[in-house]
Amino acid sequence: MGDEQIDAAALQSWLRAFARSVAEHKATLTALDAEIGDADHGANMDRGMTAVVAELDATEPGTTPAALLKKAGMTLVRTVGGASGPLYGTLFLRMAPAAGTADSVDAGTFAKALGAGVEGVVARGKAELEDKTMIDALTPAVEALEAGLAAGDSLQEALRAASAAADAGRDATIPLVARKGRASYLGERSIGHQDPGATSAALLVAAAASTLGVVVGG
Amino acid sequence: MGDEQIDAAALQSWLRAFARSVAEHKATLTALDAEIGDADHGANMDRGMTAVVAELDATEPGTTPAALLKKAGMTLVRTVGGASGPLYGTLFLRMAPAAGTADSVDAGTFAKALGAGVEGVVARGKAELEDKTMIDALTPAVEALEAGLAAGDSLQEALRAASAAADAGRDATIPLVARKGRASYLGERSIGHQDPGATSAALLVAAAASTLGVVVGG
Amino acid sequence: MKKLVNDPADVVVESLRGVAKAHPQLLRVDLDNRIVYRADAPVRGKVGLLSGGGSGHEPLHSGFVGRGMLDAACAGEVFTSPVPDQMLEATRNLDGGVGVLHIVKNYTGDVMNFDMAAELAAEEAGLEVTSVVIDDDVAVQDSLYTAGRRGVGATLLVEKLAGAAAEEGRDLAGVADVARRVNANARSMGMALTSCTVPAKGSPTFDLPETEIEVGIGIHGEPGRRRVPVAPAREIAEMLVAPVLTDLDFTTGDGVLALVNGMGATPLLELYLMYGEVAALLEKAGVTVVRSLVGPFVTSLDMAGCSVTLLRLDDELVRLWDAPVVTPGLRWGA
Amino acid sequence: MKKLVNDPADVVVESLRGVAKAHPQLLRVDLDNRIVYRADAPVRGKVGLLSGGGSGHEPLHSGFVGRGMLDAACAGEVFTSPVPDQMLEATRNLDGGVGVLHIVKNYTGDVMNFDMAAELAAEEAGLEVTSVVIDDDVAVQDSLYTAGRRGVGATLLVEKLAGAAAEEGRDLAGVADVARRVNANARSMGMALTSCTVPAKGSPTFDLPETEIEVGIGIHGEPGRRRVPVAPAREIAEMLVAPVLTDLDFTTGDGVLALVNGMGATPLLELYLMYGEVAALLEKAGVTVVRSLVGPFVTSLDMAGCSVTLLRLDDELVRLWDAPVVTPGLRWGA
Ligand SMILES: Nc1ncnc2c1ncn2[C@@H]1O[C@H](COP(=O)(O)OP(=O)(O)O)[C@@H](O)[C@H]1O
Ligand SMILES: Nc1ncnc2c1ncn2[C@@H]1O[C@H](COP(=O)(O)OP(=O)(O)O)[C@@H](O)[C@H]1O
Ligand SMILES: [Mg+2]
Ligand SMILES: [Mg+2]
Ligand SMILES: [Mg+2]
Ligand SMILES: [Mg+2]
Repeated sequence: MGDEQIDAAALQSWLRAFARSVAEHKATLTALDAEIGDADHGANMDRGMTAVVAELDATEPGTTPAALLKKAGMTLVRTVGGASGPLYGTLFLRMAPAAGTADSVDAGTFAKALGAGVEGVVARGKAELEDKTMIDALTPAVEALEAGLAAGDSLQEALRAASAAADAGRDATIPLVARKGRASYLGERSIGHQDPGATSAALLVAAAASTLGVVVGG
Repeated sequence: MGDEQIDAAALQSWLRAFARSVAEHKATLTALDAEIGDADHGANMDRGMTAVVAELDATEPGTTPAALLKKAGMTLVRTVGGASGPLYGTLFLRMAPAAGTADSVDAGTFAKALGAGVEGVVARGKAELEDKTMIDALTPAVEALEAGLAAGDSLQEALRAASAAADAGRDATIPLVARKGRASYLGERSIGHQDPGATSAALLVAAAASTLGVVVGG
Repeated sequence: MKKLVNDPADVVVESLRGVAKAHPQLLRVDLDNRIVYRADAPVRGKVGLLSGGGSGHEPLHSGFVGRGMLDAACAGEVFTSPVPDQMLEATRNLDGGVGVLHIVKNYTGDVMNFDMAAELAAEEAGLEVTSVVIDDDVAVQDSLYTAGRRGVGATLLVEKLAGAAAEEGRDLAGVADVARRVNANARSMGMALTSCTVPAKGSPTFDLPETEIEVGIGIHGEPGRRRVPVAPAREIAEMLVAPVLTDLDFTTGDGVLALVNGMGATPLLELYLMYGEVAALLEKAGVTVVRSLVGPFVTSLDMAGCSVTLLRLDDELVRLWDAPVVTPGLRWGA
Repeated sequence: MKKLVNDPADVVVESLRGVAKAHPQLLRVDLDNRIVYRADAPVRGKVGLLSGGGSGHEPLHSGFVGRGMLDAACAGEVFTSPVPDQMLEATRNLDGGVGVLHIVKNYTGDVMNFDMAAELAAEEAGLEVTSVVIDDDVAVQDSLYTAGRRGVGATLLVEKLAGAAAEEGRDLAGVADVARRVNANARSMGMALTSCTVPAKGSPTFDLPETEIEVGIGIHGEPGRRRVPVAPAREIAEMLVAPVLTDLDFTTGDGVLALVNGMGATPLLELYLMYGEVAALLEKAGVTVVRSLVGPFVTSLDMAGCSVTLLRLDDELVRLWDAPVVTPGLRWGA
């Protein structure tokens, strides 16, 4: 298993599902950011993903997965700003080269690409695990995805495990003291609040689980 | 009747009683001023009368009624500001000459002095009856005082009638449209609110009724 | 009430103490009498300009003392006109020998106290004083039988333009003339999103629900002419600009100075947005903005809201506006 | 939420439109890219200064564009760093041929976006860019393992002083040097009486009861380090001044520039009162105030509160401070 192919259409579904999910959770993301940040994470992500969807709508047929990911990343860098713009932008920009030039990628390649993306986020933001950032959702997700595929799970099964890991990572940010991003200014006062970026990252992985495994067939 | 003498000590009692009454009603006066003005009438009158009391405390024995009234008027002009400073200041400043140079004045002279004071207020502020100002309490009070004394009432009786007239004049400001002072900016919106200056003026007359008739004996 | 104050009774004098310490080069402050002088007052041979009024409108008036504007300002209690003694003392000390102009906002208290001061200045000190009363607020109906219009945004313009005229060496009549001309050609209208809170009272002067705004307010927390539902900036601009344009009969081709003034708690982000709306409306009306000013200049403590003032300009007024001014609140050309 | 806005999504661009209309002589505004340029940019042979950041801090940064300060400012969404494209575009257009200094407030978003822009400027456009990161807020513990200190009040000082150095003809290294020296010698601490309200959110970022204040706040509505009961201005001044003095180890005889900065909704009456308290504390500590500044300069939308910034001065910095500056928000000497 894990030999499903992910093509540009599948990636589109993923990104569109993420955009819908962000729009739906916009107020929640902003409310979380109000607690330990500056109350704009929902607006930021929604602005960015709305722009990404507009780009997708204008994408020509035959666009490769890599080109699509690059376009998504550049659009986020161009439209979001703040911390999440460069970070989410880097995630997709770094996924692109790992996707090569093919019209579709297999599950293993997708997992590697996602891993490369998350490494890019770490390189850009210098956050480590337990710094109370999106990394706390993204890194466990990549690990779960890779472990599942290695164990022979289907892409859908592996992505579901990844989504569960991202959710757990997101929840685990609650008791942490923030050491990166705006929440770090609060020191001990950041304890007891869920990180907004980890929350949106968990939505990203959930959107993958609900689209990528399914669309291609598990 | 009406032949009681008012000396400097009696005037002191009056002014001190007024000062106490203003202090007691400070919040009310300010609240009324908040409705149709700028929320400072209580503070203004209290600042002024506190200064007057301080001057009284420092007054040398033998000061004439006229000198006392002049000092009170000048103190109010010097310390109050706003509309009420010049107006109440003028009231006492104009009472002074009418009190002559004697050590005490009789009830008729006091009534004339008060009348002169109120005329001074009209001259300074140009308000007419029913403009919704302190004049609406002061003018009826002077009229009632003069009428009572003319009818042979005791000073205390006449001052009680004057106080009742001032109270009635104050209450009658409620339905009026303000045409003078800050409340006039509100136009029709000033209807339904009691004028703060008429309210403090009624306190002034009430203080006279509770001190002047009594101290000298009615 | 939460404010950066100690005892509310000391607000004015403690704030003036800060003004004195912050501007030792520009100003000299008499804390006992609550008078702010320009550092080099009296300026011999120059007509002196005095203004003043209740506190709570900063930078008006203390922030407009300095070269090219006021020679002194008297500070009253919050929202309470200063007293004649202050004005007399200031008039004496700033007189440069060629007369003094009193710039008085049209409020009963201010007018009476300045009148008494001018009488005393003439009688006791033999000084030559001319008074100009500012009444530019179109929210108030003008009438012989009332207190008349309030003085609001135009005060700042009169202080600047008459100040420049005095600096040029104009005589008292000439300076007073400029002041009157500015007042006659300026109109204002204001609105509030929130009430202000007078420190001594400690609670808002009026209650304004989250869904409503006050239109036609003054600068003392007095309620406005009417209460309307919250509206977009575009419509609020219309509510302010339309009555101003009508009242002074501004017409196509007129060149104006446009002032969008913050009431004290309005961020610049919003004031500039309002200025954009105001400028668009003026363009539509064919009125040309020749000079503009955006910021908190004539405020009402911590009130959120704004006012619009338009002054019809002529070449001389433009020249006087551009003349150097060196005050804490307005500064250019030097 | 009551604000002078239309659609909250358009706040930034509509406000910039007002800026453009209000300052046609001083500024040129690219509304599409949300960049404010000084009217005569690029200035040949002069090191270019670029700053920018989230909107909601006005007059920072757009109000500090002009002769003697910034050549351009990029405006992000409210409280959200602008994007690399804007910075790249601005860097290109303001480059006078001798390099560009990026003045970046130390926030994760700002730093990353400016970094990407600087990379692009070097790679794609071959431009010489040096970045200086401002981090003066002592409310935040400095540490290698965190985002570090925030950039707040010192930003304005860096923009003014490095701007003056550039105007004098200093080269890129020299201008960057001044900027770093200012940052190294400046410290700030802020407090809030109320939260601010981000237009897109429509309700206050945090709830602060009538009886409490936040100490150690930043300029983005982020909660502070601690919440304490409401206190008199005198004690609040102590809470702000003491940690600043300690952190930079200011000592007797030091000459400083003291900035008492309003957070956006604080009346000048209160800011000057605070300045009086701050000056008194500095006097007690033997620190001499050589220059001062009081007003809303680095704000946080409609937050009520203030911050104190102290900069240790040397003769050169005093000279650069006094040099002419012609911007909407800071102007003297011309
Ligand atoms: N250095 C970092 N590395 C990884 N993620 C980060 C870092 N800094 C911040 N974040 C993430 O970004 C989120 C905040 O994003 P957002 O609110 O959009 O930006 P900003 O903080 O600029 O307002 C945080 O919740 C956190 O998850
Ligand atoms: N022209 C006037 N003639 C008589 N009384 C007046 C006049 N103008 C105002 N007042 C009185 O003054 C009162 C307000 O006094 P106060 O609040 O102390 O002064 P201010 O209006 O300057 O704040 C009003 O309630 C009114 O009774
Ligand atoms: Mg945020
Ligand atoms: Mg009043
Ligand atoms: Mg008053
Ligand atoms: Mg942000």
